[in-house]
Amino acid sequence: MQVNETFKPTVVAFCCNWCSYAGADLAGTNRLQYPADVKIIRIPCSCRLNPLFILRAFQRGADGVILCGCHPGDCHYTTGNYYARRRMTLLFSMLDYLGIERERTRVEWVSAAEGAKFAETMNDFVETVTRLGENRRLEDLRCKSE
Amino acid sequence: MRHDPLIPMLAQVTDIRQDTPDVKTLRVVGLDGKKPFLHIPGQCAMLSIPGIGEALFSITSSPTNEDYLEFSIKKCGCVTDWLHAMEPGQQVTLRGPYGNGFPVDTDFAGKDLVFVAGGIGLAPLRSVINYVRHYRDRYGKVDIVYGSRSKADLVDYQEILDEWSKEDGISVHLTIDNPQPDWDGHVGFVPNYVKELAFDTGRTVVMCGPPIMIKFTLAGLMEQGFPRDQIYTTLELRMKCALGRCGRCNIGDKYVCKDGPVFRLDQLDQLPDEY
Amino acid sequence: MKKLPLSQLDAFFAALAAGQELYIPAGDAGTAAFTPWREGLKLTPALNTSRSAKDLFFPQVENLVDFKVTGKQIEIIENRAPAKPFVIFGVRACDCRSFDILDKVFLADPADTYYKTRRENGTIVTLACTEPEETCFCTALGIDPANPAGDVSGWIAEDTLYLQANTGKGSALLETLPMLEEGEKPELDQPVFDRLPLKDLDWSAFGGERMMEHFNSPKWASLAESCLGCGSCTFVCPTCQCYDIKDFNTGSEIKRFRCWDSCMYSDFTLMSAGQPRPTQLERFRQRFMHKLVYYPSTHEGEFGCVGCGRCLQKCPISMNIVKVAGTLGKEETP
Amino acid sequence: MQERIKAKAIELLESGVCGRVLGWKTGEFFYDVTPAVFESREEIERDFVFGPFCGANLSKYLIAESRKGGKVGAFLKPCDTYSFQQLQKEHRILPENVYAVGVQCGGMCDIDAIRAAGIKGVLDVEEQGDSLLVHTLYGDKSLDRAAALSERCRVCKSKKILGCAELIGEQGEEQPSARFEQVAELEAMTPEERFAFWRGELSRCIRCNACRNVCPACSCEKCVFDNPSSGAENKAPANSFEENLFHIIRAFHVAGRCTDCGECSRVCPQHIPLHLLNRKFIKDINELYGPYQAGADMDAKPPLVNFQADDPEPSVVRERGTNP
Repeated sequence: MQVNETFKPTVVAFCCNWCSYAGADLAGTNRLQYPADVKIIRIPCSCRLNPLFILRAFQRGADGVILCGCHPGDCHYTTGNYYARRRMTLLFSMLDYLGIERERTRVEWVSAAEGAKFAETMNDFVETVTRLGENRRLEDLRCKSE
Repeated sequence: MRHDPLIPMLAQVTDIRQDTPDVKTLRVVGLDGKKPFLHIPGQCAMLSIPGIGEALFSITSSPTNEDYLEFSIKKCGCVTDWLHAMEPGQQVTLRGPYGNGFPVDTDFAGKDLVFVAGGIGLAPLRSVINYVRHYRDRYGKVDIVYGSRSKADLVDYQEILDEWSKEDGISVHLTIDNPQPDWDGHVGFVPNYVKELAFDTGRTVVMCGPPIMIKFTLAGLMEQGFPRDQIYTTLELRMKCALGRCGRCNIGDKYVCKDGPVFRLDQLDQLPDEY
Repeated sequence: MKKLPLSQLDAFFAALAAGQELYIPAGDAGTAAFTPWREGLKLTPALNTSRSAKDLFFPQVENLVDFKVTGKQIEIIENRAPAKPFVIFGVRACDCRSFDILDKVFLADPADTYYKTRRENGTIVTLACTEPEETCFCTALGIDPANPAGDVSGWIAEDTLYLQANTGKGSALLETLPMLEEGEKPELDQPVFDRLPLKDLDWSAFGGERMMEHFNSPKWASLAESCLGCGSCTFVCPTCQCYDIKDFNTGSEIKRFRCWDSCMYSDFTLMSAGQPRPTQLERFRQRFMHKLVYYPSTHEGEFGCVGCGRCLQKCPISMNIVKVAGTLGKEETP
Repeated sequence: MQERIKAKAIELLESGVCGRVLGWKTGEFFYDVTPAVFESREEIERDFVFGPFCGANLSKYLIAESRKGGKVGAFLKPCDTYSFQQLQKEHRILPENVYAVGVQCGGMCDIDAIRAAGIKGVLDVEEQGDSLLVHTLYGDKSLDRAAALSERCRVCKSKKILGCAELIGEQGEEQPSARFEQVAELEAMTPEERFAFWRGELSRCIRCNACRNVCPACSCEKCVFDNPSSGAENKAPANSFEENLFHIIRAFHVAGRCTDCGECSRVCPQHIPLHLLNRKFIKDINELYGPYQAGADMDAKPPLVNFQADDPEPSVVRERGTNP
């Protein structure tokens, strides 16, 4: 795979309102560095993430999509993230089955106290997506022409 | 590159008038400030806001108005919501005119006319009424029966009061569905009012309004003995192309966008009842 | 008339493709499609393509115009791809007739310039049928599958392809192909056309007349009852031409595109004011009334059907124009 | 079999158990059978047919039929009964208005399979033991019965009839099936190969919605793809993204509810192997969360509205592959 040195990926991070969004906030207040290419979208619970959102993020130019939610067992709504876990596992498996790079999608559990983990996760994910290069297999060319 | 009929021209909304709580009248001119095209009363045009959608509206201004086009638009869906939220100066896209229009210079000429409208149904008739007023000597007596839910829902109320009612040979009969304190006019539904007014059966009737109004008014007119070839109405169906191709407004062997929207009752009798 | 040994077909295709894009029917039975020719691509063994040849003139999706919206300003950006000449080889007689039907819709004033440009740039080379399917009924609609029309008519007999130019465009095309020799096609005896099960289809009950009688027939209810409301019949049909116009917001501009639509869909006629065709019965009836009655009534009795049999093969529940016409056309038993 | 079913249909009507029965109606040819509602002995005697081309799954029609008032009789093949139960479980079919008769099935043939074998102008078919004698416009041809079967019947998962008031034919059993083999073959490919495979298949999509409209699991009143307000309205396969989007979301939406009846692939006019998408989800569910067959058990909790605290993490997808 060709690695483009200047390639800056667009990464969409869907963050649960209760844990991961607060974790991102903490990362910010602690001045932990993570790439500005990460666009955070706050959702009420990781379980709110409709698979359509992920596909539409790719359509609109995302090169990688990550979902962050409360750790299993810690969901604000008790069990939301358990359902999200099954859904995302199956969806990612399906994307992989269609030949879409399996590294472009990820789920990480990040609590409100884990600012450092949030920054680390984003650094790692952006690095992975940068290595993969531009999203080609799930792109909508209409949205890429300027 | 040849110009395709599906590609619209740009136009600008210069004035927006709030007629009733849910009807606004937009004044539209071309980018050169002039009226974009000529039309016949009853014809329609496609207005669109890119990204929202395109929809067909009847042109409510009279062809005798040489400065601009007007559209009276009731808020009832995606495109109309957007048009209602618009401010003067906004550009829109426009294509047209479409449809057959009313036979103002042929069948209507010299006739005594009765216009029957309900609610936003006045919109397409306003164009004819103002045309008839302009060429007053070409037509006989004119009666306008117009009804709405309430006084506030009467479209063009000021124009009706200030201009139409004051014209010689034109009688305006307004009615609202329910009594209200500041209303001393007629109260009741349009079909009953038309019956009460007992027009001469030799007159030509032009109708536009909600289907239920049309249905009962027609029943009344039939009872009074009006011939079916003296009654005109307009149809409304979903349209995308306005060129008789996209297939939505197809009723029998007619396309409402091209062969309509104005039909005589005896013509409608020949068509499947799918409108 | 020109001829060419079939052994030279590849060279013939290569020569055709040198001057313009060439489409030939390729692929397996069931999925065959008009495909841009490339080295090694072979003609399909199937009688006809799964989708019809209309796609090349009236594609499923096409961009009409772009808009850029900035504040209250709108900019119209016409960026139509420049027209390129192309040849379609191997169009069957039925599909070739469908172009006449589509022409009457799209070329009527004011002409649809997207369609018109493609029609002007496309040269149609037809191919006579030798092995019809049991679902074929073009002969019942007055089409001769053994002598197809087109800019160039083609026949394959024994090991030879015969070509006859019918139009100026056709002659001009054949003149560019040096490998063609002069030759006369032998008389072909094709008794199979007389054995087709649907050859005696009688549609005399239809046409522009008796519109209201057919429309009001009580038989529609049972005909339409199992219709799934999908669009497969309309999308594989060579004469279905309904479309939708939609806007797609790319984030930086609006693309207004046209795509096929189907009168079988529940939202086809849905308006904020109501739904003139509220159930599948009305939608189903619309499609068949249009082909059998409405279109003929405005086009000198010509049916909006060419007998290609695609809807017979593709309908998920096997309800099709032959069954509809058969049921409706049958005289009432007292 | 056909005569026993017709006799039963007439009995159901004449005894007053049902006001109408749902079955299959004969067509122009031997294979173009249409699902139909029969209301009289005459109609049944004249038009009712049951044979190797009655592949259509009637369960979806019961959603509407069970809401029309009165009791409707329905003849269901084993795999149709899985859909029947699944739809009851989702409260889409009102079981009290349905009198279901299970009919055992020897595997349904597919006219497209016969055509795909290169046989043209098919006029009639005679079953002769394990082979078919096909009469055509071009003489008689012989074909293995197995080659004429629908793909789903070649890998039949169960002959078990579920939830029916009575049976015609023997009750059958679940049986070992090779239905996941093709999925496994795809999984063994590299992502590039899989991508190429699916582009090749999905690029044929014409978005006719036949797969969606025939699917017993797709029973939404208004599909997200038809709804202009959903933000995901998607009417035409404008490009590869939209082709993928529709099929991924459709398969996902029926995941855990799809009984693998195979109707989607049967009806696809473009012969896209849509069942391979649904089976991928079924295979994953079986492997990750334990065996589950939609429609088999009225009480089992569907896997996507269920969880275990120790379910595998989504990273299992990344980790299990050997291809980077």
